[in-house]
Amino acid sequence: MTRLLVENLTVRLPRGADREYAIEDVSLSLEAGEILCVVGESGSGKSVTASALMGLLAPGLVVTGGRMALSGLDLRGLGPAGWRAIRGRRIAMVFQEPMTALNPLMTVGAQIGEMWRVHLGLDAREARRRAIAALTEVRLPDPEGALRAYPHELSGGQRQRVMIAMALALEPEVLICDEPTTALDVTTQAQVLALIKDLQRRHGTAVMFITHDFGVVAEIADRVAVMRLGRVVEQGTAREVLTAPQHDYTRALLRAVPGLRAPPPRPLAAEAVLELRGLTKTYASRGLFRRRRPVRALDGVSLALRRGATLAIVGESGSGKSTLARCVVRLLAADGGEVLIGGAPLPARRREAARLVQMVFQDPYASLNPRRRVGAQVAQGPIAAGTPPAQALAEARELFTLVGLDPAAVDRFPHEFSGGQRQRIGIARALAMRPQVLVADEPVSALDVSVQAQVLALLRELQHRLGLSILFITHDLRVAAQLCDEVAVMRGGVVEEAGPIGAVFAAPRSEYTRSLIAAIPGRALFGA
Amino acid sequence: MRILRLAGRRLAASLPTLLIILAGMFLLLQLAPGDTVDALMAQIGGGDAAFAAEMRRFYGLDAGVPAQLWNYLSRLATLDLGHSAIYGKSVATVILERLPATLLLMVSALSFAFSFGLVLGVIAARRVNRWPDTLISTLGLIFYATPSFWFGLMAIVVFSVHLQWLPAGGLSDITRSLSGLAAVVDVARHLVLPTLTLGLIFLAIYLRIMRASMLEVLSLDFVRTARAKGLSETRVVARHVLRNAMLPMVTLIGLQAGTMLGGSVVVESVFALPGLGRLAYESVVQRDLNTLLGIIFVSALLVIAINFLVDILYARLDPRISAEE
Amino acid sequence: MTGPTRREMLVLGAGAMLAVPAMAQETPRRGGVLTVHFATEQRILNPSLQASTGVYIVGGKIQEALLDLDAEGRPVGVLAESWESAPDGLTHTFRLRRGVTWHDGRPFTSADVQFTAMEMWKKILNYGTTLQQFLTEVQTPDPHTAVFKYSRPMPQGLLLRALPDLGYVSPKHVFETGDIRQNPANTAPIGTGPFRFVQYERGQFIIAERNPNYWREGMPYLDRVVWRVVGDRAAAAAQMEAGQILFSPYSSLTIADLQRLGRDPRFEVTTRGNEGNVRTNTLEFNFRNPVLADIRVRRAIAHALNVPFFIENFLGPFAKPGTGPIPSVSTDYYPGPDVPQYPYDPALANRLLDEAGQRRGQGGLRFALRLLPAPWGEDIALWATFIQQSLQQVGIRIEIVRNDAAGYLRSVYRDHAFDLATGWHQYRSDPAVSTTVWYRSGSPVGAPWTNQWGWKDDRIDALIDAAATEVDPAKRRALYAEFVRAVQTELPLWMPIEQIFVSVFNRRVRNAGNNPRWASSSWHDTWLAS
Amino acid sequence: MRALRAFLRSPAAVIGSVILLAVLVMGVSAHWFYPGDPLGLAGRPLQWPGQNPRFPLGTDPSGRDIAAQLFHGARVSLLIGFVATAIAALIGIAIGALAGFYGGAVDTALMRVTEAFQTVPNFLLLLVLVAVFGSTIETVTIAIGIVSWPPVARLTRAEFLTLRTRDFVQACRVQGLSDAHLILREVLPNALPPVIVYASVVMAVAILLESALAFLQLSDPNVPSWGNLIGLGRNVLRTEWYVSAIPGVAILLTILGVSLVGQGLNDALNPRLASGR
Repeated sequence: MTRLLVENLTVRLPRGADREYAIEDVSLSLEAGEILCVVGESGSGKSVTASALMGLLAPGLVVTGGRMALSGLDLRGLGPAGWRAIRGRRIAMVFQEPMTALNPLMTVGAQIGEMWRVHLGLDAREARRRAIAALTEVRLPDPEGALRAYPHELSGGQRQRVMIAMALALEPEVLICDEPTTALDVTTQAQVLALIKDLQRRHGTAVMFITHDFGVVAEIADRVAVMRLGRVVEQGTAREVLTAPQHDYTRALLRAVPGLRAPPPRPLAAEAVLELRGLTKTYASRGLFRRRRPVRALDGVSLALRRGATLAIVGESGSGKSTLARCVVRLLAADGGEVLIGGAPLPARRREAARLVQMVFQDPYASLNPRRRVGAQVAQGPIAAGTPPAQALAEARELFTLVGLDPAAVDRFPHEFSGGQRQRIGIARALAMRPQVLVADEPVSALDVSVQAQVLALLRELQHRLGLSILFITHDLRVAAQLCDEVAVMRGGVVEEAGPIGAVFAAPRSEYTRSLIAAIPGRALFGA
Repeated sequence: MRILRLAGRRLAASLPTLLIILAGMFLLLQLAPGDTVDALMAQIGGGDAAFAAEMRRFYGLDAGVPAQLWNYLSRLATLDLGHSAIYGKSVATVILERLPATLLLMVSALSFAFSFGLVLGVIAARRVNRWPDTLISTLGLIFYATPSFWFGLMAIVVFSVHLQWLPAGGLSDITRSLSGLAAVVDVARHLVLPTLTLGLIFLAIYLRIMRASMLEVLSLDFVRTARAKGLSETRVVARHVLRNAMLPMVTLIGLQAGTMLGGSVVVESVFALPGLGRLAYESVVQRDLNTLLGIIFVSALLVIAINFLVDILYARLDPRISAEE
Repeated sequence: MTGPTRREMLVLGAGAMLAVPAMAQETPRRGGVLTVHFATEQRILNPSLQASTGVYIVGGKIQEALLDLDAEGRPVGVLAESWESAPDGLTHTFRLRRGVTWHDGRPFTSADVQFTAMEMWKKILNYGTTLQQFLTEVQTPDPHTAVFKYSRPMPQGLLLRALPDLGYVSPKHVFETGDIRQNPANTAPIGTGPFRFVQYERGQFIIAERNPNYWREGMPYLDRVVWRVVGDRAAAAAQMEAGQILFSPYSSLTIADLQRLGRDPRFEVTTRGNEGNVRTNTLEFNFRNPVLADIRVRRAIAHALNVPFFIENFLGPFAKPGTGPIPSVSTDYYPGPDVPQYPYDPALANRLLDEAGQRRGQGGLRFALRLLPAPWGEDIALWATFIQQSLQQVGIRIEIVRNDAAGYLRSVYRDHAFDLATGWHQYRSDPAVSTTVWYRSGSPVGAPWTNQWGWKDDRIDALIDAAATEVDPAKRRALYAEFVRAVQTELPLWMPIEQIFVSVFNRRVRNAGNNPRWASSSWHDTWLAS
Repeated sequence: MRALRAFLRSPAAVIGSVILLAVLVMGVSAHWFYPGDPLGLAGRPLQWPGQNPRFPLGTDPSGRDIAAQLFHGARVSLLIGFVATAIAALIGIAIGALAGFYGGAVDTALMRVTEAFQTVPNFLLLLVLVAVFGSTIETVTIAIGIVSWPPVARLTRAEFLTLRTRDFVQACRVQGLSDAHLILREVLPNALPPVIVYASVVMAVAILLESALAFLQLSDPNVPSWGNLIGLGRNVLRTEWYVSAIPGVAILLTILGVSLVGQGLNDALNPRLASGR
């Protein structure tokens, strides 16, 4: 039974956008009891397709061609009342950002209860009974308590479960999930994916699952549609598309997905360029949290980074890996322990420390000052350290070439560059100071898979040519495997396990590391 | 109990502010040419040097400035606001006499501006960029740009002189001694024009803030979720958007409290209302330092009290705040 | 068109000013509430402690003075029935009225007069302190006789003219204990007058009701008098038109509103009843500025101001050119106009300035002066602007420095930080009361409305002292005539404009303005037509 | 410049700019149209507009030509508006930047002072400042500036609090750049747009405050400002209401212009909010 039929759907973008159509001639079909994964990089139009199917296109976007039908009901002709009748009742949607998807000022119980009260006109008592049942089905701990709770009192994973319970409340025929697990930790992601598969099987709902991560596709997809720049470039069963991709774009994407197998270990220098001894950092509960006990972000961490090598710090959010990075570059003052560079403690004055250690940040769109030329932002560090401006700018041009950018681009502004290019500028800025240690805090996690691969390749090449020592912070074990020589797994501010990356991933000693590896989606296909 | 602790904390936090204000104003006014005795003689239209010297001794102006500041602050510690030169009685009683008029004016102006600002803001946001929005926004700008005294005087000319609908000034009709409901209606009729005059500028401000806040909230994710749940647009606005959009409006009340008191100086002088605003203007002209500082002390307490109420209202509206207290 | 031009108004206004028209003898109606516009709230209401129109408008109805003025402006007995003075002017005896009681029931006796004279008039009352400085004692041979003894001769004419304003009596039994100035009776007065104090809401209103056992049989006619505090003049005019106020005293409305209400049949706008309250606009010179110390410059400045044009176009019908410090209304002492005058003559002004060596420099500018106008009168502001505009024509640039009341008195009369100053001089029916003090040297620094010009003239000082103690009325009149001639010649300050306070009555108010200081007197015979 | 094009596209900005331009032209061309002293005696006082061809807008109670005062007043009122706003912005940005950037004790202390200014009713503080330092045009303008900085400080502080932890600022810190560089070159340029938009509100308030002062006869009488003309007109309001009405309308239009330009700036500088779905 075809639940959802989409033929040659076309949506036009408002004037002045980078291309004329958001999506062009998209044809998809979704059968009952089936999970269709729509996969593609950012800007491929996968989210626009989902919004069109829910009648929630952003203002300025207009459906100009093609047909959409929900179990035979033509969606394009629906008026506002028509849409209201089917939204939530026959077709439902779960969104990406759990933190902002729920109304902060209303209890969870009220927001879920609304579904039954509005659509079925049930009274509060009956709605409450059904809400508890729904929350139990999504395996939320303490459903009674959750009803009275406000969104900010739940974790990201719990909120996503609430969203799923809300979407499936009225047993809709079609459930659209727009990257529901992208913002979650890898272990939580694994649980939510399992939950969606289980609910889909039990209710026979047709699920359209939108993602950019082929691991997720491998994990749950029955059929796959690959989208690029608004067009469906390939469609087929999961097995066909993943093992025998027809379109070369699909092949390129699959190649870019990092596997868990690390390249053979290379000889490492014995001398440690960066040493952390008993590093401790507690967040005193200042301000409004006065009564909470202080949180220990780092609890006596001791690590060593060998000269010319790359040490990966992996862990889930809240494990303390970012705090560690910020303490190393002195953006945060550690409460205890020492940071040694080349044997000597890191100097207190910012200017001296700048020549020893530099940092690359995660979000490409926040790491550059929008109002200043990129060349100036790269050269300003050396200029402050005494290099004459003309020479500093010349060096900046050389660095642009080194990181694979057009040297003439130094005079442009950040908004004229893509995400990947901005990260390359960030790297150039760090290298301008010729630091002994480069700290990279999740440098690629905000990028599309293909761009991610290019930046990782750049880092590997720079390490060989310049003998860089890199402290690499990431939550994605596969990315760590591709680049790093050694790894330290962190949890709750403590190092669970450390050692050469190949050995640790092949035979993890700690139970926590094993669960992390197991939670990597699509491990069967890529992990081997 | 929690509320008392909250109040205590807020009062303690604002004590240093209060001290800065009072000491600052005291010293500032020492620089003003002439003192309250000069003002008294100006008002009488006569008085010789002996009269002036005797009065200066009587008002304690002969002591040095530091001495005067010190004994003013030490008296203040015991909540004794000192003696008013203009009225010949304690500042506290003078202020208590004039406080009701100002409170009535401020409360009615604030509720008028807040409620109409809210309603018009929502209407403008719901029909953004269409004629109701442009009309309301332009009206808002015009109200904002109108000098309050000018509007007040014109309102008197139209409504009380030509149309004889409303009294031209004062707080109540004293020639007829009224009681109960009749008295309330009488005071209300006297307050219509002053409330409109003082409230106008704040109506414009609340209107603009509400419109911007509504547009901001309408663009947030949880509104898209609400729509995806199949709720009607009115229910989305009423149940989800409105309460979130109200938050900046509530904080604004606290911030505007001080400016509103300032505005009442002009409105009370145009409508001859016996409020703190006009008393403050008189005490500046009369160089009656005790009364002026008393008024500033009371208005500071008023502003702090309003901010405290705003905090409670905000905590009631936004669970994220009260959870942490 | 804007109705009658200024010319016709002048005729109409002047007519009303001359004689007090005989009102048709209607029978007075009993009852009613007279609402009065109370413009400048005072700190106290007791006329025996503070002599100002702002106090008389209220206190004058609750407390009574020894004397008042009759319709023709002659002293008439109130608390005093009769009086006689010794030829040497050192003793003045007053026979007090019998059967008069205070509002709290206690009898009015000579002890009250003695206490008020010695403790209040002599020690606290402004202008009273100078008038009574040579009063040594008040004898009370019996409860109804008070004998005033002076160490230097006190002309009977001066005393009788001064007492209606400076002769209000307060109850001794209320004020004898404690500090007189702190006494609550100062804001809740107890008197012998036709109206009893009821209530005072600061900033709002004052209420007084009919005194049932008033000594004048069957009076007063009114049930109540209510004073409404309205600071804003435009708002006050609106309340008069809305019928909320029936009488606005002492030119408390704007000039434009006075003229507009004058054209409205419901109201009478007149100076009738204010002949006793005359004021002149001043132009005060600071001799510490060497340029102004030169008589030719002062005369040139006077000649450069076209006073008649200013009065006709800016002040309307309620003002007229003045001829000297003693106004034309003061029948006893007005010396007439043939004293040195300074008519408008810009050519003469320019010639005098050149003679004085003040050549026109670059841009036609001779020199610049700072002018400090008093901040209380609408006419003062207009006069200051007119001075600025006129002197610009003869090459003198004027910068107007605005102060509030306290700042003005301090800057002009204490710090002498001015070149020119302008304000009001109030003539209180005898030159010795509040006029000669503008010219007499020796006033202490900081005393307002006194000679602070850094100028002294022994001959004029001698004239003032002689006139103050001259008992013979004819000789006293001649001395003051010579005084006016001398000051108009020397021109230490100039008083070019004479104005009488203007009253605005709702025509329902009857027997209004039936004596030269009616706004300050007791309204015992005032009544309201329905 | 992208922002300029966006600014010109929003109708509010265009109307606002046209009005402001007109007022500016009036101010600049004042000497050309009315060379004499606008405060000089031009003719009989209180002549109605149109009654005398020489005075298209009539004369005020002091016999001065209202049209002349309108032109010369434009320059004065705009001057007061701009200078007072500049003063308020300077103080406000300085205090807001330091409080927002350093936080902790500096923030608490500076915020106490800001609260102190905001607790005292601003018009009352203005009255005291004018009573103390006199009412020349300079003191009035500075006093208005001193009274209006707290909201600017609050806004700047809020912007600095969010921007100071941004990655590009942290990156500069790691590059060893001084605090001064961070404040002036990195954070301030990004914090300015909302402050510039708010400046239009401060300017509107400044002009209103000056007219309120003049209404209470506390402004500088030697300067032909619109506020003075309204103050003069107050006494003849019931009969020659045009004396107050004409400058009242002029002030209303100027503030309308300033607010519209402010709104246009807001649309240009953060398009997301303005387009308003």
